[in-house]
Amino acid sequence: MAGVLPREVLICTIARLLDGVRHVAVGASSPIPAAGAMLLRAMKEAGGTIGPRISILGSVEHNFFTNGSAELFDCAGQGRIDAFFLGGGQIDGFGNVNLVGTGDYPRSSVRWPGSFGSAYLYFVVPRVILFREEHTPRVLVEKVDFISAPGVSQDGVFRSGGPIALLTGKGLFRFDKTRPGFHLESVHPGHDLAEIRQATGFRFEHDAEPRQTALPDRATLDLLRGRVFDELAETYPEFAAQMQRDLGTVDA
Amino acid sequence: MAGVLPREVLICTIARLLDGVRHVAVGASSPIPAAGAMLLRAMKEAGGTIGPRISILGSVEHNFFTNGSAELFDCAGQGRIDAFFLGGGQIDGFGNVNLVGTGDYPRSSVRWPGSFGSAYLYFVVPRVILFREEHTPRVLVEKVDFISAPGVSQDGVFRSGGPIALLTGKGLFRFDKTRPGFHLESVHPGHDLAEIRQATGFRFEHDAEPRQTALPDRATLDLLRGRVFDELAETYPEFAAQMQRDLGTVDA
Amino acid sequence: MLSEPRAMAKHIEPGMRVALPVDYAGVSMAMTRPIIEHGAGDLDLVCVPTGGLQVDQLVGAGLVRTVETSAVSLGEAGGAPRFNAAVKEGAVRLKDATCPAIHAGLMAAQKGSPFMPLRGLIGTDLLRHRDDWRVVDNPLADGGDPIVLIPAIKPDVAIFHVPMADRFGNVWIGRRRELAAMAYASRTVLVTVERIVEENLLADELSAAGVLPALYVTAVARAPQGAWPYGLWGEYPADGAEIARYAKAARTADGFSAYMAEAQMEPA
Amino acid sequence: MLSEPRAMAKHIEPGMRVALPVDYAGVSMAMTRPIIEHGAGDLDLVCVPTGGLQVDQLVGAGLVRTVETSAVSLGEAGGAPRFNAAVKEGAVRLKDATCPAIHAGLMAAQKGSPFMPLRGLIGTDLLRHRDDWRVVDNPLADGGDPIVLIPAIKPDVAIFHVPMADRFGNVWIGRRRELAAMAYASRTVLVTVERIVEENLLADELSAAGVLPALYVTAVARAPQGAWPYGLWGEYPADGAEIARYAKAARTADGFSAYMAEAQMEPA
Repeated sequence: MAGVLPREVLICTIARLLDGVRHVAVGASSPIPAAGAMLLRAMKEAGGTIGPRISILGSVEHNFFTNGSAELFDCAGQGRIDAFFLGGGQIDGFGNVNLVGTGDYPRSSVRWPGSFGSAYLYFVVPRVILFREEHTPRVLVEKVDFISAPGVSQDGVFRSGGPIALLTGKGLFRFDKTRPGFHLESVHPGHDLAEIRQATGFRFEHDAEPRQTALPDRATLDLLRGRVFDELAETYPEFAAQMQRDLGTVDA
Repeated sequence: MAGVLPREVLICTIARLLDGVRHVAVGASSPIPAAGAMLLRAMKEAGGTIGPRISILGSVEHNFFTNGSAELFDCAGQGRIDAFFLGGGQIDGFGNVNLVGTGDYPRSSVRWPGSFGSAYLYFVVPRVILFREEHTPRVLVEKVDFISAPGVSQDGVFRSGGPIALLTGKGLFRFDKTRPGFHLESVHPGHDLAEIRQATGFRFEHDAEPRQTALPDRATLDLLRGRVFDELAETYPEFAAQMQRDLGTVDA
Repeated sequence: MLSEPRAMAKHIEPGMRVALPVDYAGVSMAMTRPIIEHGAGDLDLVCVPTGGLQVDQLVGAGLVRTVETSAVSLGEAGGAPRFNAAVKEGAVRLKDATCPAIHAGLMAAQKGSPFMPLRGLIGTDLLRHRDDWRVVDNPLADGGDPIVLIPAIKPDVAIFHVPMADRFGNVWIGRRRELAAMAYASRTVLVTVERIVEENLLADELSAAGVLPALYVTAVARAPQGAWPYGLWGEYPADGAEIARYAKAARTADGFSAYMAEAQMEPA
Repeated sequence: MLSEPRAMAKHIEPGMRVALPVDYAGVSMAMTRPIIEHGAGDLDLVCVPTGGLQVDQLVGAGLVRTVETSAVSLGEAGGAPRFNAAVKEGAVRLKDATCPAIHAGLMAAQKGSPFMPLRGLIGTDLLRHRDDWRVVDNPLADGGDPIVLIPAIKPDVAIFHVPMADRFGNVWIGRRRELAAMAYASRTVLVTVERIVEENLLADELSAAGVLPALYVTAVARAPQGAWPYGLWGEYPADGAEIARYAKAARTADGFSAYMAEAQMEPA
């Protein structure tokens, strides 16, 4: 659709995936997930209901915690965080996430920062959304080199959370923990199944003709470009400015 | 000795028992132990060295804690509290303490408040001083009806603390954890061995002629009646006032 | 989120596990009579870590099934008369604990863990009477080294009183962090306050340091002098005479009833 | 108790375990060069729960034997260059963790417990590479239910930077309570501050709520802008350009040395 930016599609998709959550936590440098959460909140409030509480880690504005950096994990352990986002240097077809590095651990040839809280949050947050804009065989691999956090656990292992979806710059996958594996749910505008196949290092299920990712309606887009971008600018000024610049280039 | 109150003897004895500690914690309604700790601090400072840190539970003036009522126990678990006081409805010859009640638990015929932190602190505070002014067979029993905290533990049980002494209104006992049992170290002025035997429900060791509890010298007494009583009045105004009244009745 | 004490009492249902703070931490005495009027019974009280007046009154009113505590007393005013009578009659079930065990159980709930280990306790009659506590050999030692595991304490409701809350439901607990621990562990958190302030308590680092965020708070009600006759840290001292008057009155069941029936529910 | 950074660095001895805070909590960058000058090596760093600039510089200076952390990065400025190079060369031993495991280890030390249990972790390669973590069947379950036990982390030294301390050594940490957790767990605690205030921070309930008491503090030194180029909450933002300049310079060992040799140790 002319007039909708690819990142706006991502933001609106995230808002849909979060529908119904009471409290969503977002990482410090995650403007798109934060925008999705803010959009959902704006939509709920426009509809006269209460939107989700949004905790943005490392933000002063959206920091509702007062017990140090352990509180996020405590809060998740108490069942008070319904949704969280995870990226990953590698994500494989079983939903395993690698945030540590490639090659032979510990002497990784490429070292990423590390696992952060993933090895815990992936187990206890009911809706973990895997989000990575880069959709390449380098990122979406058959098998991760290091499991920071596993997509599924054996029977008998305490697990109240896990992945529900994988969102990339090309499409949206749903995670089926019973198989386990991903099902391509929709393809973003401008991309197609063949391209996604080529760009994905793991096998996934899909319909013969996957549908296109739903686009936001006018009202949603107005909320996004109005209130949400304003809110976003408080915490992610550079990202919000970039979005405004990008909007100037499309027929919005 | 004319001119020294029995409670002054107790306070000075406590100061001696605390010599060398860096941090002593005192219960909320324990003016005599608090006075002993304050006297030691005053003596050290008069001698040009640093006295012990004194935490008085429930006091605002002497509350050095900021992490709620768990902090005392954490602090003790970290090895940061060198001395503590325990009373007890019953104390037996093995150093066991009963703070719960007499008769068949749980339907105690006499119910005392409860064990408080004793079941933990007795294990981890190196110098626990058992302190009870009342010295009767009712308090000092052969065997407690309920063990809130045991005097000794079996080999292999983690235990970095325990009782070192029992101080009553009649005398001072040292605790020997190897026997285990108490040894009468000294008898307070105005009391004697026969009386203590009669008033004590458990067997204890003693010298043929136990010595008298050491009395404070003039300098110590001056510190006590000056600076220490002033400090004490901030936290225990009624006790301090009573002591002043009592002093008026003796040849001080 | 702003409510009033009688409305808040309705969150309490029969059979619930209710966490109450130690006397000097901020007891919501303002909630005591509303809870008794509301009448939900068979309560399992958890004293964090000890109890007093409020516990005695709830026991006296016949609402209490079990008391988990490290102690119950009226402090200078002596033993807790209705509690002690109920113990003697076997009318309440006791879960005698020690302070750090209560804290450990709440901490386990705070952390989403099934248990916390705790040193001490071995050889006590407390442990002997607690079939929910478990002794294991420390799995990280080379053998032996018994240690007690305290299961998570997950109260249905926590109730306490503090100086202030803001309009957003953020509650200022100062350095009384056991109140935060209670809240983290509990499903429903009911707070009375001396006053509601206009400014957002989280907006300033100085006040934010002592805040329990609204995230953990179910409802807040204004109740001036709401800890009375207990004191409230930084606000007012305890009313020892009133506590002593209660202690005397409540020596008998009739005296207790007469005391509780008095119209006066505020400090004189 | 009042000291200055170079004198404080002398508390660090070779082979010590040193706890350092996450970049936004209050990193004492003012201590970094004094530590490097002091030169005690074979350090075992514990990042609470992640590390950045300071860790990268200590690694680059060759003082570090192991790094226990949930992550090391320079945030927006990308990967930590000297750390990543040391990993590739095998020059530092890694103890890769996850944030709540670091917190659990410190909490165990705070509580005087040998371990804390932690959910999650099972099936990760983190667990597979940690022979100090132990999986046991939850002794309170009816069978099965594996859970990981994290052993106590007891640092020799904790080092951090906060806005203020008073003359008595009380340190104001605000809501950054991981700093308190580090201090509780550590034997020696070294704190740099923006300013020393005259009033006793414990004397007022408002400021007391955010205080780490002097009881846990070994030494305090004044170091204005002491977190720079990191920011300090409530005080000043991070200097992203300077962090990026470091990131670029430190891509090579020589560039790192040149950067560290610069006389400038204060913000421009």
